[in-house]
Amino acid sequence: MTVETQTGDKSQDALPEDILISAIAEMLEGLGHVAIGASSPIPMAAALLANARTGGRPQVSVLGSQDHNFFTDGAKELFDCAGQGRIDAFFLGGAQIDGQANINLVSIGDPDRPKARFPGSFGSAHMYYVVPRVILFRLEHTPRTLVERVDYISAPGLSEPGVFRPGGPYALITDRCLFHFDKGQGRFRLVSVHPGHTVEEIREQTGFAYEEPDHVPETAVPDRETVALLQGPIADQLAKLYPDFATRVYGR
Amino acid sequence: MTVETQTGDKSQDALPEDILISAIAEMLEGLGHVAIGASSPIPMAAALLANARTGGRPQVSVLGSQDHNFFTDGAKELFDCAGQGRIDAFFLGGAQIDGQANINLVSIGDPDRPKARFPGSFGSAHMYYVVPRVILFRLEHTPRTLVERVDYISAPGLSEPGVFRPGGPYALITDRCLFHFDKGQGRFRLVSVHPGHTVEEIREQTGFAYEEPDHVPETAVPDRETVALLQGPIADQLAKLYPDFATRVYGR
Amino acid sequence: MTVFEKNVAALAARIPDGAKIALPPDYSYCANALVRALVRRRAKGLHLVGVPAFGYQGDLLIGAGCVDTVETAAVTMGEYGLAPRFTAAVKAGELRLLDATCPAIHAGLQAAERGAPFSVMRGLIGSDILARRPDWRVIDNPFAAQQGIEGRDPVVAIPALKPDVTVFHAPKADRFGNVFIGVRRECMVMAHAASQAVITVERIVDGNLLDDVETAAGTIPSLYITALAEVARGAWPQALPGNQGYAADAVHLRDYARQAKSAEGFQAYLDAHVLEPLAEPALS
Amino acid sequence: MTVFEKNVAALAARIPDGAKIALPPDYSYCANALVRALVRRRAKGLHLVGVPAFGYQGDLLIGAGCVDTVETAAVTMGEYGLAPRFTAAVKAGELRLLDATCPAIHAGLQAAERGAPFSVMRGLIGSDILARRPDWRVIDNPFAAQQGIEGRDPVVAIPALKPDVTVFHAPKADRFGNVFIGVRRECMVMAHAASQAVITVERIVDGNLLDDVETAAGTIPSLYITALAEVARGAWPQALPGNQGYAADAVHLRDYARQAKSAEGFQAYLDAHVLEPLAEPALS
Repeated sequence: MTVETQTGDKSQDALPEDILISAIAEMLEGLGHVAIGASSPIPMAAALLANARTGGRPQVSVLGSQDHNFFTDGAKELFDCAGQGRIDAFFLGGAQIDGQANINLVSIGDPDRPKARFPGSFGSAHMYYVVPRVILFRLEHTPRTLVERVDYISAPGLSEPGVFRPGGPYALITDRCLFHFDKGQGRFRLVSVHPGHTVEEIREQTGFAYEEPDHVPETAVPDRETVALLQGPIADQLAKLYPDFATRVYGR
Repeated sequence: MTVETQTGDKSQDALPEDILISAIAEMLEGLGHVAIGASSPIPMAAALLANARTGGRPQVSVLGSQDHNFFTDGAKELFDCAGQGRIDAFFLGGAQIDGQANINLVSIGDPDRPKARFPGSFGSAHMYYVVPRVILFRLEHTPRTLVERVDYISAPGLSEPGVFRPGGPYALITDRCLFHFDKGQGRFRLVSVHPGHTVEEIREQTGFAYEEPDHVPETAVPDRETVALLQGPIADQLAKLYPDFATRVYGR
Repeated sequence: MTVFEKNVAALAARIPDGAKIALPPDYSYCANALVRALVRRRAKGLHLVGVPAFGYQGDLLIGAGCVDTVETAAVTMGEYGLAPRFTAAVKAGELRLLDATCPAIHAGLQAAERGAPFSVMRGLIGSDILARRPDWRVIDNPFAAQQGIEGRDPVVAIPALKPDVTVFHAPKADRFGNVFIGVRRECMVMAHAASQAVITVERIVDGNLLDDVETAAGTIPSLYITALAEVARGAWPQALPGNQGYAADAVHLRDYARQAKSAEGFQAYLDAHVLEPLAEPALS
Repeated sequence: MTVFEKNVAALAARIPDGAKIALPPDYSYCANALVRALVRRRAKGLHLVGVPAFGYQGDLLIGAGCVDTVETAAVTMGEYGLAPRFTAAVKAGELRLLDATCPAIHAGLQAAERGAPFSVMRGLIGSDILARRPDWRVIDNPFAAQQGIEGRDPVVAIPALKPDVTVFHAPKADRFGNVFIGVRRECMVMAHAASQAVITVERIVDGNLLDDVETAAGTIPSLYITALAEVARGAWPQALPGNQGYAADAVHLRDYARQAKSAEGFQAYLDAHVLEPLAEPALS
């Protein structure tokens, strides 16, 4: 019901993006290999931060990057690599995400005559099944995006018994809060609310039902050392692939 | 019953190998692409002869050759290429070949405790199904090699109805004669006997039943121009991949 | 034997109406000069296959009315936003849509490459992608027990995907018709899987690309290349990736993404950049 | 992160008894120095997978008693004749034999590479290869009708073939663990499909092989390489193919093929060329 605020050493200079990045990085620490898809500056920064904090693990593959793209077997290699079990975490988004962690990357309304059409499902209906820790990432947290039931299932959050599914949803991070996904219960649980937001606001802005513990902490603000890493060497690396993002957020 | 001898322009210098090569080349003319496996100097020469006679067709791929090996996708590409329908003719041998064109590349006797063991089936049980014109090639023509029934079927000559099989046996050439395979009848037909050999000898030396027409021609002896090609530029090309063969046969 | 054509018009003439055409993604080698020639020859009824996705090149063909069917994991202009003519055509119900997923496209092409009738894959089950693809099938994994999998382990069978024509733009070819594609290996699978490969190359080089083990590793042999033409800057306005390539014309692509949002704007774009053959530097 | 080991003994120590080991064919990149180290460490119960065949290297392991199971399309020393210790072991019934066919081996590895439970292929039906492989299955092609095929179109399902360790010898690696294999692409599929790749390289080079589009095309990224060691002439007595390689030691291989026909001759060969570590130039 209440948000518990952090008491430890937190940086005064942390930007909202730094808080998101740091929260994601925590979910990546200790993993062997994290892959980042297209157009994902915040997940990329989080993976680089996890790597920097722990001296080289996880290995980070970033599609489209010259420095962090190791693939030499064409467009199929990312999916093969995941199918081999060599990718421990991946990020997926969605025009809509629902309470069962189904994601919609295709269309709103009747898919044959949609009100809105998005690019398409890409590899979601594969990665979501085989990567153990899929983190859903959606910066627009509104009842329009976090819905009761998606209009089109690009990839389901849960599979029926008998379907081989080592991977699946691990968490959902938005501009307002962090949810974890409970596979046993088949629903999200509110884990923390970002500074400046409230549990009441989350309730209002979320179109699906979720578990809300009695005490919800505030999402941790990173310490000075972490913020220095993010605003220094990691921002430099981001700038190579995402110059617009690096300029807007970090003045690079 | 009788062997009809050739009357036209035939070279006096033709070697037994030249006659074999020329007979095989005739079966390759007009095709788009012929692939040659390992350890196959006579098939290679035949393909190069067909190519030289018709100004660049068929294209010839020779495994292991630097000059004639176009493959860049690893050991699988030959088989993929055949599966795509891009290979029109291929050669297979056999420790044993039987009257239904079954071939045995594995063992004699019980495969678990064999009397003789050979290298193995390689890609025969694929190429034989998908390459339209498979030419069986076996220089030792005896009742020991051309048998009633092979001890082990590496690849069958015929498939049951309902099995997709665009490819299969086209001919069998030995050191004594040339058979064609009649898929409708499911057996070989004696087409020609090499100079110096007789239909009676073929009957004695063949362990399986086959169709013998009343008049069996002698295998054509190549003309002077062809022999000059074989003993000149084609022998030069053979010498690069098969120095021993080129020395022994052509004094290269 | 690879045919060397003089220009993109001659290549475009080889791609018939109704052809099923494989296109590489935006981050790969896009044959945009050839795509513009297809628009100029007023191609009709094309079936575009994104391997596994496409952007500008397909949007141009869709906007110009060349396309009936789109089979792809996605259509996007990436950082320039949604593909505007694709989006408009889908909303208007003008396209037959075969939405797929990246590995399903690759699995279908690999089946065709192997001459196998289909590939199987996990994933997809429970998605609307599968629900809307009656041309795919769900079968049980006959090896589930020995592979230590509980349950019946349903898998999706994806039929061999055999394009009629593969279309891309490579950095270089030699005079034998061998074509260098480097790490853009999807172009090789596309060439193996398709009946024909009709392509452009940045430049034709002396020597034989197969002679050196380093260039050979990234080269598609001429056996798979039906026809090609030399077209400098043939990927423009997109990039030719790799350390021997060039960058995308970001200003042009941003303008396109904005202008093509309306049918009129798209027509103006076509008039200015596509339909007037003299605007085509590749035709010189 | 690729581990750089000092010598082949350290690499051999990483390959446990009973491991399923993928080996390339003789015309590819054979890690013979590492194979000799496996003999010296008296490896036991190995399951050799020929991709799709093997020769000298496997014959050595079989003769030395390191092998329980052979899964391959063929075992041969090519122009040097039959593989003598393999032939003797088969006749004596000492090996578990999983005879296969080249494309079946490739299909099984590709399934593992894709993370798919199996691949399907045509061919094989009616052969004794299939009859003696109860671990394979015949299923019907569910797409036969729409693919225009008459009859039920049975196809063979080959389960994913996932080696524990892939072993080969490459021309070069960089200090990041990226390994150049050029057109010997079966080495890449083997590395992708296996749990581990434990390899030797002719030399370690400066720079990053992924930085140039030409070398990158023939390079396996370090992600797939568990451990490697620099071993000059690591393929000896076989060839290192390609224009940067060396020829086979034909005299040595011919001697081996003759000498190893008897158990005593083979033991003498081991004593002279394998068991004495000082005979190993790679250990310097």
